[in-house]
Amino acid sequence: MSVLSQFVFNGIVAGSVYALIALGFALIFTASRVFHFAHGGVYTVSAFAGYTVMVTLGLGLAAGFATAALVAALMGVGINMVLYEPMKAGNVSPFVAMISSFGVLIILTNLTAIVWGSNPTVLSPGGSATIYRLGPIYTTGPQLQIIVFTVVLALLLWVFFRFVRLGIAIRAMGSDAELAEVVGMPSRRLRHISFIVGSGLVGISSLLIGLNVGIIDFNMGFDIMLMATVAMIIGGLGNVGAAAAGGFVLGVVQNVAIWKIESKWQLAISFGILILMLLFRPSGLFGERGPAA
Amino acid sequence: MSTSPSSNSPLLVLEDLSKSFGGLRAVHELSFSVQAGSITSLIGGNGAGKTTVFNLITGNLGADSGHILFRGRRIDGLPPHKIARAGIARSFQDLRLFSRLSALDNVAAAIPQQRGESLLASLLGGARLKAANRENEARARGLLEQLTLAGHEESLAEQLSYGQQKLLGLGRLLATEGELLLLDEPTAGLSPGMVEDFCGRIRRLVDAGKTILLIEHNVEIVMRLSDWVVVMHQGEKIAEGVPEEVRHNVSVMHTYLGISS
Amino acid sequence: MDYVIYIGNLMALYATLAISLNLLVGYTGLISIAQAGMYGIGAYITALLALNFTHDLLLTTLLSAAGGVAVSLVVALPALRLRNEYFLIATMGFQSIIYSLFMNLELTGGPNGLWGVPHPQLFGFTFNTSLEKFLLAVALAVVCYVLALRVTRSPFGRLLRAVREDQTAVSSLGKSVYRIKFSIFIFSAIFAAAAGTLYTYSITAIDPVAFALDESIFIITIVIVGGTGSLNGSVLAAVLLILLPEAMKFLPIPALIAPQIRQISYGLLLVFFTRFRRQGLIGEYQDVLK
Amino acid sequence: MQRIGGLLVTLLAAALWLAPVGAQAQMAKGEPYRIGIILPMTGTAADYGADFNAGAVLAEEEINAAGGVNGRPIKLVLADSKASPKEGVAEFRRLVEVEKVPAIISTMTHIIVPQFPISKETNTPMITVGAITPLIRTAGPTVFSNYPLADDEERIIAEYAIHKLGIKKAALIYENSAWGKQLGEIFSAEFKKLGGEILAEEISEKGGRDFRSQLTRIRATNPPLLVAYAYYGELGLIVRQSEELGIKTRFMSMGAPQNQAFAEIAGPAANGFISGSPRWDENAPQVKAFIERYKKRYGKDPDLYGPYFYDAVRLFAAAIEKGGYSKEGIQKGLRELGNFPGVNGTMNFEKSNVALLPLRFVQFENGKWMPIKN
Repeated sequence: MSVLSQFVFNGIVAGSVYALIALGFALIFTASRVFHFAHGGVYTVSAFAGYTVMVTLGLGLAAGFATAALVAALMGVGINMVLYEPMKAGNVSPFVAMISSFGVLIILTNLTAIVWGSNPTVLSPGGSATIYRLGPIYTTGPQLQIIVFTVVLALLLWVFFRFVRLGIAIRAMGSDAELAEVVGMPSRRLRHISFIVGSGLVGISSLLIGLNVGIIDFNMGFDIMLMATVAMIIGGLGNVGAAAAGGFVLGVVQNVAIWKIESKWQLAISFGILILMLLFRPSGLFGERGPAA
Repeated sequence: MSTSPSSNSPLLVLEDLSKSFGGLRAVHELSFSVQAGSITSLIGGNGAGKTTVFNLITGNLGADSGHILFRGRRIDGLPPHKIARAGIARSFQDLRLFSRLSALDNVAAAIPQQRGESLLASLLGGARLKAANRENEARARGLLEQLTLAGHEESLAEQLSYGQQKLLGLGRLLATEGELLLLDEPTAGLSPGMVEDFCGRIRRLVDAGKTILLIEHNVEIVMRLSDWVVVMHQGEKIAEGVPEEVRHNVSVMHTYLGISS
Repeated sequence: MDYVIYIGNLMALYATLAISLNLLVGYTGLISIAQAGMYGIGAYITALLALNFTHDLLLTTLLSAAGGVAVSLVVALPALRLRNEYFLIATMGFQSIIYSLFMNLELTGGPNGLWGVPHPQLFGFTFNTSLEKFLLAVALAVVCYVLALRVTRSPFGRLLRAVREDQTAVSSLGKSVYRIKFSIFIFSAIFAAAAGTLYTYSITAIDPVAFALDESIFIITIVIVGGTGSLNGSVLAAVLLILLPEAMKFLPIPALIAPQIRQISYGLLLVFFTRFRRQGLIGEYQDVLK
Repeated sequence: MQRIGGLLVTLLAAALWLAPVGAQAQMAKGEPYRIGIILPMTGTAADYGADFNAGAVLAEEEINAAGGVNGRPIKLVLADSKASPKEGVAEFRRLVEVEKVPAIISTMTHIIVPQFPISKETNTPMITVGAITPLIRTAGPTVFSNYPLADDEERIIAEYAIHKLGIKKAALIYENSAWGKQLGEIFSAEFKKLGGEILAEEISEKGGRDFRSQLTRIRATNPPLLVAYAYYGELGLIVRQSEELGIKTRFMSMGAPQNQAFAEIAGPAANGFISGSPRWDENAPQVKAFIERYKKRYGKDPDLYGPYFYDAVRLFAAAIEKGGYSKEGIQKGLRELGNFPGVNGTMNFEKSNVALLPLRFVQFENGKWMPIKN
């Protein structure tokens, strides 16, 4: 039993990382209906920007987080302005935007390698984390921070989308742009706000995750976007809270499966879940609506 | 329930058809039938469930309960393409043309049982395939000509005017050789002259042996064209009869005609 | 010379891959990113056959194609029920699963892959020079091009484009959308698998990395740059995109960042062609990719 | 077409703007001797490429600053394999035919294996570095390795565990790549041959960052020894996450963790880690001097393989001096070098194409790798 509880907890830690990325990804999807894969590139660049301010310039933790959030928010809204908005205006299908977004991810990944190098960069040296033991479960300070941060953030966003006028408007916009204008704000501006908030969150998350893992590297945006996509499908599209819940479910299933299945099949298991979800519950575990057929 | 086909049995029968979305009752225990060679109109206000009825008949939606019989055979539960193949063709309110295909391709695509329609046949090619293709294209050209679209064969559907697009939609419908045609607001958005033209065409179709089920907002057209009228309100049938009867039905005046005129 | 021939060989293989994918993406509106998986299936089947049973060109190609069909059935049965982005994401899932199988099965050699594949034989003739293998790849590309042209110009091709425009309308005409999508998916997989066969014979050693998600993205980049719905465009873009990084190697870019610059240029091409020139280099209409 | 042309011009302009001022000394004159080097510069394995290239470039710069070979400079022609065999083959051919290099340095098992036939066909000598596959031994006379192959290295590591440490039970985790899998499987076979038992066998993905579930499986077997084959980034995380999961064990590996970045990532959890590799004696004066020069040039410690790339470049330079600047001359030169003083130890290709270097075991103590007494 002690082993199983550790697997479940490992899953919650991994899941909170997926959930953090999926939150911003889903927020942006909800507002713009774009699978914003470039989010992974924003994640990477903002982590390195935060690292530069925090470690290289030695300006401290707060300055690092502020920089990461700011850089991410600017990049996110910039990508929306330059790419997605003109596509939307031209009435182009969202999956063209999705392919474009892939291109941006490739560009940002390799730019990071040019600027900061291809070696892993140490953000927090080993031995700096306090280790706790909760019954049979081992954990660390940064892990608990991430879990708490993710849960609080997911709850805040859930409340925002359910009860706050602006949030309701953003949610409505995904399905009907005119509906959103009820709040007296052009839908374009609502989308910009969503990109700023969703990207800013990933900026903060990038450093938080980096501090937990210990290292960051130029290539880290790719894998995490794959998992965030799976998390969002599992949770249910168009619903930010559901995407976060999907992240946790993915993390736990992935890790608990390893209890009995060889670890080399972890990736295949994740995508197997994705396909089963698409087939049998395309609206996601917690989603409100199915795929727009 | 009688399923034995006889000469004077109706072409299409709906029996106690129900469909709801979430908690919303879109169609409720609806029954009516369409006689072969007639024009039957389905009328009712917005949200009365008319288009849902079309979607149920064509298999685009599955009914929660009830049956649909075409030529005495159950068709509910069949996929849309099988229902279409059985002889039910439909037009769409929003046309759903193949926008970036030429007018000719739009019509030619609808011709049933073409030789080169399967991958294998198209790969094998051959002289007979070429001959069949020529024949089908000639038929499509003929239809376009009938519909005054000669000269527009190579234009993309999206480049045509709205009126031409409506005609092209009709052409595509006719190319299917369906026996029962479901027309969803065929005259909406047309100029008075074109409306007349359309009415004439619809009449001539019936004369040529087609059966028509029509959704139409324009009461004048309904009264003039229909052999039978079914009135729906909030998913239920509230009246049916020959146009004169329906016109004099008070409840109809109140719920539908009164509001729309 | 062998270098130039080898580059030509790659061009021909990618032309085949791009044409077969364009039938899905450009004609039928099925944005699949599992093409590298299908390609890999052909490559692995060929390597396994050639190392253990036979290196007869015809036999290995046919069995690879059969394998491609079998796998595409597994992928298509569920994936084709989904539309648009959901289809894309499902194919991404299958791509990753296929890659994971290559990477972790004992049969495929895991990350080591399979090596030492003998030269292919046909009716007693052995294709052992780069030039002969290049000619095989060109022959495959030509066959693929001719058949694709035939398909797209037939009534079936008209239905493909009709499916791309409006599936509901196609089914209302009495045509099975599922059958149409299914047949073209299988056709596409056959040629991707056959390209895999020739890849294995020309490189003699294969490993999972060659058939990863990046490879699928590269193939779809060719299709988009060439123009969705344009077979000539796919051929042209295959040539140009293989040539582009090769040509860039001769530019005076500092060695240390040149590789990243090449990757970035692919990213820029994807962004440029989806944002500003959706018809591709020589695509049919502005709006096929819409 | 025009658009592509425009793009090329833009990229060219960007490249020129980014180009650093040439750092090469101008001591050596004349047409340079060109040596090809194929590394994974982009993709998941790009961190390898960066480290490997750093070692090679240092040798190039030093040789040229010292007057070159026969008074002529040497020039490395770098190619990117993208860790993909398709590219590796293309680049090998391009380097031989277009760049006209008579010798090539290459790495990574799945890249070099498809290059063997081309090396043979074109009679081009290649030095493989760190690609440890025993296939190198049978690849023909043109293929050399200046690093011991896994069947030697891992056998000695297994012997060390059984005989020196007296441990007969071990858990194993290795990188899911051709490199990691061969190391892991050969160790496992040798360990079992000596009566050892493998309690658990897990993989780590290259580029993976969360190994907790694998380690939890390993924890359940309570192993006295955890043998881990991964590169230093992932290896550091494996050690760190083991501690975070409460695993109390001794770690062992080949030379991959012997650098500063590993020490930082793993932290004190790595204390007691034993690493066996043909690596240098850190206290030897020439090694100390090398590390000084490396640190001065790059501002960090060398990794495991970078210095072997450094040696590979110097081996080719010496072979050119001895046998002449041609494919045959370089092969002959390599064989006739005798005992070549590499920074990693004395290399000799007289009898075998694989340089036999003795293994040295070191142990991690408070941020440093210390020689093991006795």
